[in-house]
Amino acid sequence: MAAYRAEELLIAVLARLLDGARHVAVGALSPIPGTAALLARALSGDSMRVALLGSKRHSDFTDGGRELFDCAAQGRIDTLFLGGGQIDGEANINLVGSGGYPRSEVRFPGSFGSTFLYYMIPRVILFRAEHSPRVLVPKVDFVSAPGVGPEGVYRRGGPVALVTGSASFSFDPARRRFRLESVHPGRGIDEVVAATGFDFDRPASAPVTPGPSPEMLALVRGPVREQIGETYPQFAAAVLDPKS
Amino acid sequence: MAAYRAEELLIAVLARLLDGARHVAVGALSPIPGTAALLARALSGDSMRVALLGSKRHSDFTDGGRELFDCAAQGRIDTLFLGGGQIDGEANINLVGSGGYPRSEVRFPGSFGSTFLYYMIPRVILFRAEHSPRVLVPKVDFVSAPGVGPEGVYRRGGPVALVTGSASFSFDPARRRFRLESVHPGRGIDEVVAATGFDFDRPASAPVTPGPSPEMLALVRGPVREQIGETYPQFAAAVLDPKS
Amino acid sequence: MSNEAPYVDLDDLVSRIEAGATLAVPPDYSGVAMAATRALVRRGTDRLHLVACPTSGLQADLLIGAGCVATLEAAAVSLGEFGPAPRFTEAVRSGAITLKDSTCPAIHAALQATEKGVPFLPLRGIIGSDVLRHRSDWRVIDNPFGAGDPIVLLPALAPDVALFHAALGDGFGNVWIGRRRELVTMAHAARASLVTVEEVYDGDLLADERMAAGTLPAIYVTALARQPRGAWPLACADHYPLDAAHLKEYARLARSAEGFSRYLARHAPPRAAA
Amino acid sequence: MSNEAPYVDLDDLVSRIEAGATLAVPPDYSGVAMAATRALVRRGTDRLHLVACPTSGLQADLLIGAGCVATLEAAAVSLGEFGPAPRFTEAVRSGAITLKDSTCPAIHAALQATEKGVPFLPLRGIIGSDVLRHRSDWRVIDNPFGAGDPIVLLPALAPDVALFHAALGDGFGNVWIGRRRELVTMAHAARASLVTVEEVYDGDLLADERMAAGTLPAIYVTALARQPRGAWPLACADHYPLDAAHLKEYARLARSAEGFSRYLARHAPPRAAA
Repeated sequence: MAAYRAEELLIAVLARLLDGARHVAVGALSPIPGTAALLARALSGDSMRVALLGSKRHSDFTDGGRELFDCAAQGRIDTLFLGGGQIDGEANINLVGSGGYPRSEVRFPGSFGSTFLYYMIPRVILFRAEHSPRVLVPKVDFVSAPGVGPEGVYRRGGPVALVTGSASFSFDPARRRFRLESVHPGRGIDEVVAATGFDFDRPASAPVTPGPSPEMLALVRGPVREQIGETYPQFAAAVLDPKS
Repeated sequence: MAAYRAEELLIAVLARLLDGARHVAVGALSPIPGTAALLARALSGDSMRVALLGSKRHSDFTDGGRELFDCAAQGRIDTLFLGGGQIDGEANINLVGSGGYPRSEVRFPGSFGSTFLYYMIPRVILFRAEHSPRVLVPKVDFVSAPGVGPEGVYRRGGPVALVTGSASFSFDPARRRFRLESVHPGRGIDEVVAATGFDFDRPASAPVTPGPSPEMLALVRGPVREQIGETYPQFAAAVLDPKS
Repeated sequence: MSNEAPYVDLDDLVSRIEAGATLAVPPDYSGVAMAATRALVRRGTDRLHLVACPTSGLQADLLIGAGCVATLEAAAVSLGEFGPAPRFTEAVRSGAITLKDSTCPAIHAALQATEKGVPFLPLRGIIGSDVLRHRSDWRVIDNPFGAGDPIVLLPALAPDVALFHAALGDGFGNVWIGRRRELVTMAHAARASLVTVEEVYDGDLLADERMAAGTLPAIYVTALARQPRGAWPLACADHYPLDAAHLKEYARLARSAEGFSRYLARHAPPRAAA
Repeated sequence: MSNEAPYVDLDDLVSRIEAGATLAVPPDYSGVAMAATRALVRRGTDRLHLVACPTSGLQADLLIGAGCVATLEAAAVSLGEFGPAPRFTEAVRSGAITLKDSTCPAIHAALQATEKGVPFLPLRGIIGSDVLRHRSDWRVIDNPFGAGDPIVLLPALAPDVALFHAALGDGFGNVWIGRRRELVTMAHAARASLVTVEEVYDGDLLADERMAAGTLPAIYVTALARQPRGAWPLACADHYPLDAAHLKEYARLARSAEGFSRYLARHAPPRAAA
């Protein structure tokens, strides 16, 4: 049995993708990305800024709800975590619903700021724990924000990576394709292919995703857990507490 | 000799024009209109709101310099005082300069917010103490804001009156003309005509502008003087202090 | 600082929200007038055009479940850590409400357009999304300062009423909102603002520059009601956190129409039954 | 709340304003960095594109008189109760500076355009004025949501540097601006913000919600200098009022080029002579 939980692996994977980031924004409903951002901040010696939507203590914003979007528009945020009810092979994301619109069979919460931020923040990291053909689809049912383009439309950022509960991918906007970068411990590449509803590039043999370092684990289970607990108390108590 | 100063008469004239106003804004460099607004507020039993640009105590604004303009745009301000380096017979105002542009022979401070507020506030009262052909011209050298129109342009307000050191006028936007309403005590109608560079409507005999009531004088020399002194200390000390 | 502060009781406050009104409400973390919302449900005010500024949660779910909402304009509705908003999800499935799906900065900008008295505001992004495809009220123009640079114009969004809960109100009608400035934009954009306050501040919030910095002036406040625990079961600034047990229970009950009815009967019974 | 606060000395601070920069400054009542302005004059930084947000007074007059300004964008320049700004008036007459006459809400809106990352913002009014006639950089379009409704579009105004004085800065680089929120818009719109502060606050301005409401976060603050009486002879919030005797004397001296030179020699001598 691994010396860490599945969530702790994902937190480590996401935190490593933040290496070198200067200002990271995390949207709503994102406990794992939020924890990863706070972990990366701790690892950076607090030189990285984190804006955690819904947090008072881990957000420096004082100009109301619009400041996150204005700040991104000013080019002051370099990295963003985004999720997706559905994600397709061209990195289009759907946060609205599947099975028709407006009367969706399965309704998701809504697009939040993705319809703007996906264009405006240089590095967007997609995260979704569930890795299944239900989530990773050939074509999303509703485009909350497109992965690429449209041509001629002002855009200064977009998706660079996708992390799921099974694997990590990078994204190449020129080729509009994901590429498998690593498979998480205990998962097989065939399993990943079978669970992915779209085609993607892959090396002959994909490396195994490295687990969290002892330093990372100590931070996640200690100070970072307390920090994320302000915004996600259920998550901090049920998932990150080593005693739970 | 009158029992009041020339400035006190003008303050009373302007305050009377605010009867029934609910929210009055006073721009920069306007000690007499500012005093009139604070007087009218006192007379209203403090039910009138006053926004005095440059004042901290006599402004309720907390959203920075733009709030006055946003507030006016929202239709929450019904009356505004404006001045003018030049004013012409169609109520065009010039706050920029006379004798050419950009190299004006006489440069005034600039248009301030007039280029916006003159269109947006229902009742604008023009005030200029100096009544001379130099100020009241046939045609302004620079239009900071037009008195009327242009046709088809969104406009929900404009000039309704002009008060000078010699007389009071009303303005009819449909006829694009001022009409003499009263002549200040000690001035003659011919003197007013001679000192006005534009043509205007006038009754056969113009009434004399009534002076300030004892209640007005007591307020202006007492609590209102102290209030205006925060923003215009020189004016409050040199002009309104009964001992000065 | 003029005028008597217009404090009224809660039922009087919500009686000013008419059926069919466009009602702006803040996100769950920003000061939600939940007591007023329950009073609105009790009253049976319906056909609301609800505008989440820019998202909502329990409040929207409650109003939708109780049949108060005809149209919902929002960037998202969810119960956050407590899962999907069940009555919202069900209303979408059944077509009971008309949806105007938006995105957070579009709602902020459209409110700012009304704040500034302009008919529209431009916004980057959006083009190529299905959000735009379903918003026939939005326009794309070619940026007049560029060439071949399409940009979205959002029409000004002018709520009839903004409704929210704040920590403090003073005797003049000024309301302390701290750094929750989305409430300022909402109030500037709305024709009327109705506010419940946790406590009444003894003094003038505009007299102390430190408090004034976080104060919405009475100019924009139509009426207030003093309502301790007025945001419960959601959080109120430093006064109380959200009531997690209650929200868990709500999320469980609201999964079914019957469970939701039971919740309503307990927490927002119709007036006659109260 | 991360990062070491970038406190530097006054000369270091103003050395970050390069010749030819677009420099945004606040109105006289809002926190003017006068000590830094004198340091800028001493340094001889020139060819500035000065943007008054939206008006200026002593600061603009001093910079214009000292030959630092090539272009001035402002809604107005005056010394307020102390009369016209003499060096500004003279520079207009002689054609020494290029004028971009504007109007207050246009400067606010053009800064907000940059704040929001959009290429323009619309504004009512203006049409039919000579302000518009002389601004070839402004456009009029037909409101796409109306018909036969012309409206002005203002291009985004993006200063290289915002420079101002505030009452408090903390050890993290956060700056307390109170309700002077035009400073927030300036800082959001500018690529870099340089701030002098009256005092250093012992603690974290963002940790206390009451102070946080009036705080510009360090995100937007490039460098700070502690400069007691940094706004003198203008006012600094509750710390000191403006120095009326000094302004009267300035207004008198600056009426002539010789008098202005004497003033400069006394208050902002060139570096070698200092």
